[in-house]
Amino acid sequence: MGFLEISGLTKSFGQTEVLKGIDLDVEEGDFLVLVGPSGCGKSTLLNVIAGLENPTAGEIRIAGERVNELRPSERDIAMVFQSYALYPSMSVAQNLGFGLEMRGVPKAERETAIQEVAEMLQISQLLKRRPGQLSGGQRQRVAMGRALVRKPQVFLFDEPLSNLDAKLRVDMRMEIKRLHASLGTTIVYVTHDQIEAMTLASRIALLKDGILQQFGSPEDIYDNPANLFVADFMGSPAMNLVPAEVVEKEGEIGVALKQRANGALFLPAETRAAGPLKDWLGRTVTFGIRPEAVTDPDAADHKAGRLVEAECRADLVEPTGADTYIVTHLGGKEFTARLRANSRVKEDGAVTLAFNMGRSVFFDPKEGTRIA
Amino acid sequence: MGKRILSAFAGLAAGAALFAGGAHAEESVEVLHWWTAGGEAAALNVLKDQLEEQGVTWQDMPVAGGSGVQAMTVLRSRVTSGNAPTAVQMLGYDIQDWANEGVLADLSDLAAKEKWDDVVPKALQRFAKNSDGQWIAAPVNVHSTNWMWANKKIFDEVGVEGEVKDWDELIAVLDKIKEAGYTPIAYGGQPWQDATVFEAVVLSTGGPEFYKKALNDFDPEALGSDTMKTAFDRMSKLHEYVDPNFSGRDWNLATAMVINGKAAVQFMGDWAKGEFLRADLKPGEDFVCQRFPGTQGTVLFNSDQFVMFQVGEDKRDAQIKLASAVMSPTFQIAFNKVKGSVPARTDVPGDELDACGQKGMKELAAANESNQLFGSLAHGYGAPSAVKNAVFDVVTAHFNGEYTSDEAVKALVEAVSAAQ
Amino acid sequence: MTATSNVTTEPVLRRSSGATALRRGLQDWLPRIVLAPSFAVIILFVYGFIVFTAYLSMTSSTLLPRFDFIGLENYVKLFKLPNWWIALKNLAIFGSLYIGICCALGLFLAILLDQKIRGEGILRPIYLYPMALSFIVTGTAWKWFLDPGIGLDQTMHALGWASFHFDWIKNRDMAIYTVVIAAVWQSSGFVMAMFLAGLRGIDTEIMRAAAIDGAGPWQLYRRIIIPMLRPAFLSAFVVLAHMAIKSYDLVIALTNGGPGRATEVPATFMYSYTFTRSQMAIGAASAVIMLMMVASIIVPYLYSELSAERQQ
Amino acid sequence: MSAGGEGVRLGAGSPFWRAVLYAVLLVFAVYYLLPLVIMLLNSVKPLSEIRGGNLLALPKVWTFEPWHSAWSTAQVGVQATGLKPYFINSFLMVFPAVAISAALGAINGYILTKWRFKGDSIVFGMMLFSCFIPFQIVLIPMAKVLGTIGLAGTVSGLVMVHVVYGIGFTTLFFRNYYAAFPTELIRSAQVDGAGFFRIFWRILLPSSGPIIVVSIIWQFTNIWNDFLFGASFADFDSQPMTVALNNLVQSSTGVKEYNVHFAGAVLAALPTLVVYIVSGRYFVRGLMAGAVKG
Repeated sequence: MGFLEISGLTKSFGQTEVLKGIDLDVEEGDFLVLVGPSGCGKSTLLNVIAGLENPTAGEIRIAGERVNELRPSERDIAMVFQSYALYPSMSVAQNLGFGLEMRGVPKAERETAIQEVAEMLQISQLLKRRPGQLSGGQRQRVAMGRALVRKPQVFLFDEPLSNLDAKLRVDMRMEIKRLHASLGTTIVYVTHDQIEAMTLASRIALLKDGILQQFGSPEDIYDNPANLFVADFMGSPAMNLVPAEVVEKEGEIGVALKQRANGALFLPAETRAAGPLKDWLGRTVTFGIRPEAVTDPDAADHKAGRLVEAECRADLVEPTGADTYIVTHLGGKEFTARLRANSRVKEDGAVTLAFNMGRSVFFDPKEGTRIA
Repeated sequence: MGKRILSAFAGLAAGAALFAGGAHAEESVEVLHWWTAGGEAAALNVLKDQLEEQGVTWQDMPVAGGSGVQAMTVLRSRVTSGNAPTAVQMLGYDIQDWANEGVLADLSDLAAKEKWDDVVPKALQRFAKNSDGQWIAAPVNVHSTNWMWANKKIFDEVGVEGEVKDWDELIAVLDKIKEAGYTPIAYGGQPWQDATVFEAVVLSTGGPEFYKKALNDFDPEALGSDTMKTAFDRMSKLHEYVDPNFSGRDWNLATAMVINGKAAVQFMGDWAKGEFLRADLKPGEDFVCQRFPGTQGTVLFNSDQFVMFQVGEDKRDAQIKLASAVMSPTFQIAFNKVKGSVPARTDVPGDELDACGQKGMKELAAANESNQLFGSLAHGYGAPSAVKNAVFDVVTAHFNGEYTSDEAVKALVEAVSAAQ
Repeated sequence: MTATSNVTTEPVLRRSSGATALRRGLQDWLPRIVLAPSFAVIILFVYGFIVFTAYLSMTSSTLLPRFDFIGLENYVKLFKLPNWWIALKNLAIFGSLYIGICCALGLFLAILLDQKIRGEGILRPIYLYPMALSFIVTGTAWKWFLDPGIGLDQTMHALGWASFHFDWIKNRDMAIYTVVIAAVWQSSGFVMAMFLAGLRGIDTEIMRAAAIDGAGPWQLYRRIIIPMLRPAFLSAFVVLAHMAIKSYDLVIALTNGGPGRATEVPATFMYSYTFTRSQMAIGAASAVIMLMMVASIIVPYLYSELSAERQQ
Repeated sequence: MSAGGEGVRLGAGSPFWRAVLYAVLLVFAVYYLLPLVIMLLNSVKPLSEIRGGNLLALPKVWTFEPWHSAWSTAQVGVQATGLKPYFINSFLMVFPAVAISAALGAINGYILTKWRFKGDSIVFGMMLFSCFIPFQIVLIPMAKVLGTIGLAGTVSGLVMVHVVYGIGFTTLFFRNYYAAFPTELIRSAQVDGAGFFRIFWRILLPSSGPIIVVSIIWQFTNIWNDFLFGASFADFDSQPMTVALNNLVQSSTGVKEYNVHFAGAVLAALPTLVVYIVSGRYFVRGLMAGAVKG
């Protein structure tokens, strides 16, 4: 039994069902990230956990106790909101202390706690100011401080970084991670940014249209997407997902990708995948492989189960400094590969690519379900 | 914290209740009236002092405006809420209307003791008693409305001597005044003033019998008659003699025009006299008072009365004292000296009144004897307010040129029957 | 807090769930419970009284309410009364001019005041203050000012402009327009404030974008800014419409319905029939018609407002 | 002519147009000030000068006697008390009525925006519609109710009447204002452990300054200026100032002391004028903050 347990949770607003039977289970100290496109129900789920919305059905347990009937303040949680929700009429110190005050914590104790948190977040010099006099980053810190000062069992974060500029967001992301490492408190964190999800989470729950698509560790979700949606959503640049016909060539099961010239490119499947693919012989599947698994032969992971080399044409070359991406045309679509930064590829020139078939995935193109 | 807000509310409400709760232990009367002007209010003060000598506190509830219009609204809400004042100033049919609601107090015992039946004119008693013959009101005064007030200097200038006897003479005089460059008629264009002139014109045109039939009994035949059309024609004629700025003018401003010599005559009730007296003008010397030409010998009356409402037993005694004080000769004389009217009691000596007042008193007594005393329609003694106002509508519309005389006669018949 | 609960380090999670559920239910209902008295008061004192009035209009009440039922007779009578038709006609004239001029003038002044005017702080309260005064206070001054004998007319003559002529208040055909003048005086500053607030709320970037697109000031206002003031227009319209229909003090103070009955409006009609003419049932009937007129303006507005909000 | 760079102006820059602009604004200032000027000028003239002269002329003789008279010696009823005692009545009525109606409006607005429930917009719509009923129709039934609950002719009764018919407007104001107030703040406070009332008291109310000003101005002027309810529901000892002013001005017989009338009118208007002038800037700001919102 986990520390935060959500079972059979549904939530409807009038006719519309926003959450359709969510089951989640996280251990104490986990960093759970709820991620998904906007409107997927992740914020609603967080609000239900917080007690700000009542579930239509299902159960929520924290540390073994059913909390459905408890008010937000009785669930021993703290929440950081997207807009920070700092009380405009109170000073920073009052904002930090409000939750403790509501719980009847004596003033002296409150002061100490506020000081402690303010130091931890380096906002001691701001304590007397009003929220209106703070910059975006400072407000964000105060909002976090307000949660921290309470020392709750669970932290809830509702897209806390989305209002910050890019640089600040990266800094704060690291800071949150550090805080989690040092406090070890369970965190539930909502974001639509899959990079945040990947960097922060110990567990990721990916939602779409109120349905839990996949629940697992970041690596698991990244490497083993449960369906087409997950594969497409996670990772940047996105996974290459192209239609391919399953064929048997020289006794090997593999997929044939259409090329602009030279007929189809045959990529033999790894043994693990060959079995399931057999059923699809002669039919079209969606073949998926991440850009970093398609690279120049020198950079390729030679421990990989199966490397296939092929010559393609580079339509577009995008050096990013750390790597060089090239875009080619396979399976009737654009297809991205990640090469070393120093690869000398010319636009419209030929390039040899190594496909790490050990990291390839196959989906049912209609249902989006994973085949192998 | 929430509790603190709630208790703050409670405190406010309780505080408000405290302010209102001051009970009145001693005897008191609450009097609703619209006499707020200096002279009248001073006259009422006489009454107040009389009562206070008897240990009765006077609680003043004045509501001015539109000859009691506002006060009547207030009265309705007070009676509806079960919090009626002790006494209310009221006119004519309104008294009967309220009597029919069964909310008025019976003064018969007092009236019997003080013999009101013998001293109050019969025509007035009809309004001061309810349908069962019980006294319900104490009349303060009798006003008469068919008067003409004139600036003596202008009359002298254009050569008017003695009384202007009838309509034709009046027109001749008005023409002369017009020629001399004065505004002939000081006219206030408000519905009740229009009606005051109109009823005098009707009386002058058709005589007392016709007046009674048309404007007291509302006989449709009389209302639709040619005589009525002539009366309307005469109103149109009078319109030729007013200044263009007449509409909406208060009656006392019109009186001021006569006083200042801007205009020659005003047709108005005897309350106008007070204005002349206050301007230190002498009757007969500086201004002329006479009946509206052609109405000599007939008096159209109007009487202010204090109607007594049913009050609790504890206030009953004070109420009787008030009624008795109102009917006391001292008050009747003191008040009417100021108000320009004559006492409602016919048995009080008129020596203290001025020449016009004495004339009025004599004529009232005579008219009472000869049954030539009729209720003034314009002041609520001709008809209940629905009918009264229906007549006002037509007269005012006609005077302002909305109707021709023919149309007005037709409209009058219709409006009266619709309102009855 | 239940008496049996053991207060430990985590008291919050150790409550018996039955009591908590009850408390939670109470918490859920608390807002409604707090709102209920206000709502109840409104139901009784507004809607209850409207029903009462509607019933009264179908009785033969005269001086005081009477509770016999006579059907729609009073409505038939009402619509036969010339006064009522005059009142309706006047309301149409007055209402359209009053609302139209107030909006136009309010917008005009708001735009002018929005031109970075020095002394705005002085001008704004000057434009706004009439709203603070009732016509019981200013009625006499207005009556004087409009009276040809002592007011503007006479003043102009005294200043040597002999041919000046302004006697509208005494003129049967023009008197209703003097009512408009005074009414506009009272409310246009308030409308100005609403528009000014609306103007100040518009994002200046939009104005800059339009300026870059080459819109001149005239086009800028006509095409961009005024359409953006739609919410302010709607609010102004509703406030003005209800003031037009309720305009009682104004008419009484200025003309008392005259000359003749040239400035009678439904509000004065209703008052006079109910209270001075002792035809309470007819007064009630006219009140019901007035309420219907108000409702026909307000209800669609409310409906569109509230449903637009729900869509957001 | 094109718009200036920093914002938009009509005829920006041209001194001629600026002059026209100011001229137009001043003309309107005169229009708005005129009645007040007439009242002020004629309240400091002796009566003889009013009768003979021009109503816009400056007084030849300045006298403050009319003001003194209107305040403390003018005949308002039988007693020559002036308006003074009625001011107190008015204040006793206005303060609780404004406070209670604003407080109820605030909490209603709070509920209708932050604790929404099924049918809340119908409730709101019905409350709003109450702003628009002609007050004449409520006189008789209200009198009955006041009589039944024993508040007839009392200040409390008047306060109640004004509160009842003020709730609609105050609720509207606060609701529109709170609609723009971030709901996350409420949620945050809930997580922090604040309850229904505490959230209102500690979080919303301290940020409601502008709209409180709007509500107070609105309610204060409306209640202060009310004549109908004051005349109908007050007793001899609770009549508000407007009723007294009416008695002073409307008295139909005797010499009309116009200078006293005007002085009385200005006196009666003073509290509302002061409220408007002092808080006028907040009024526009408050309107911006909510009341005008679509």
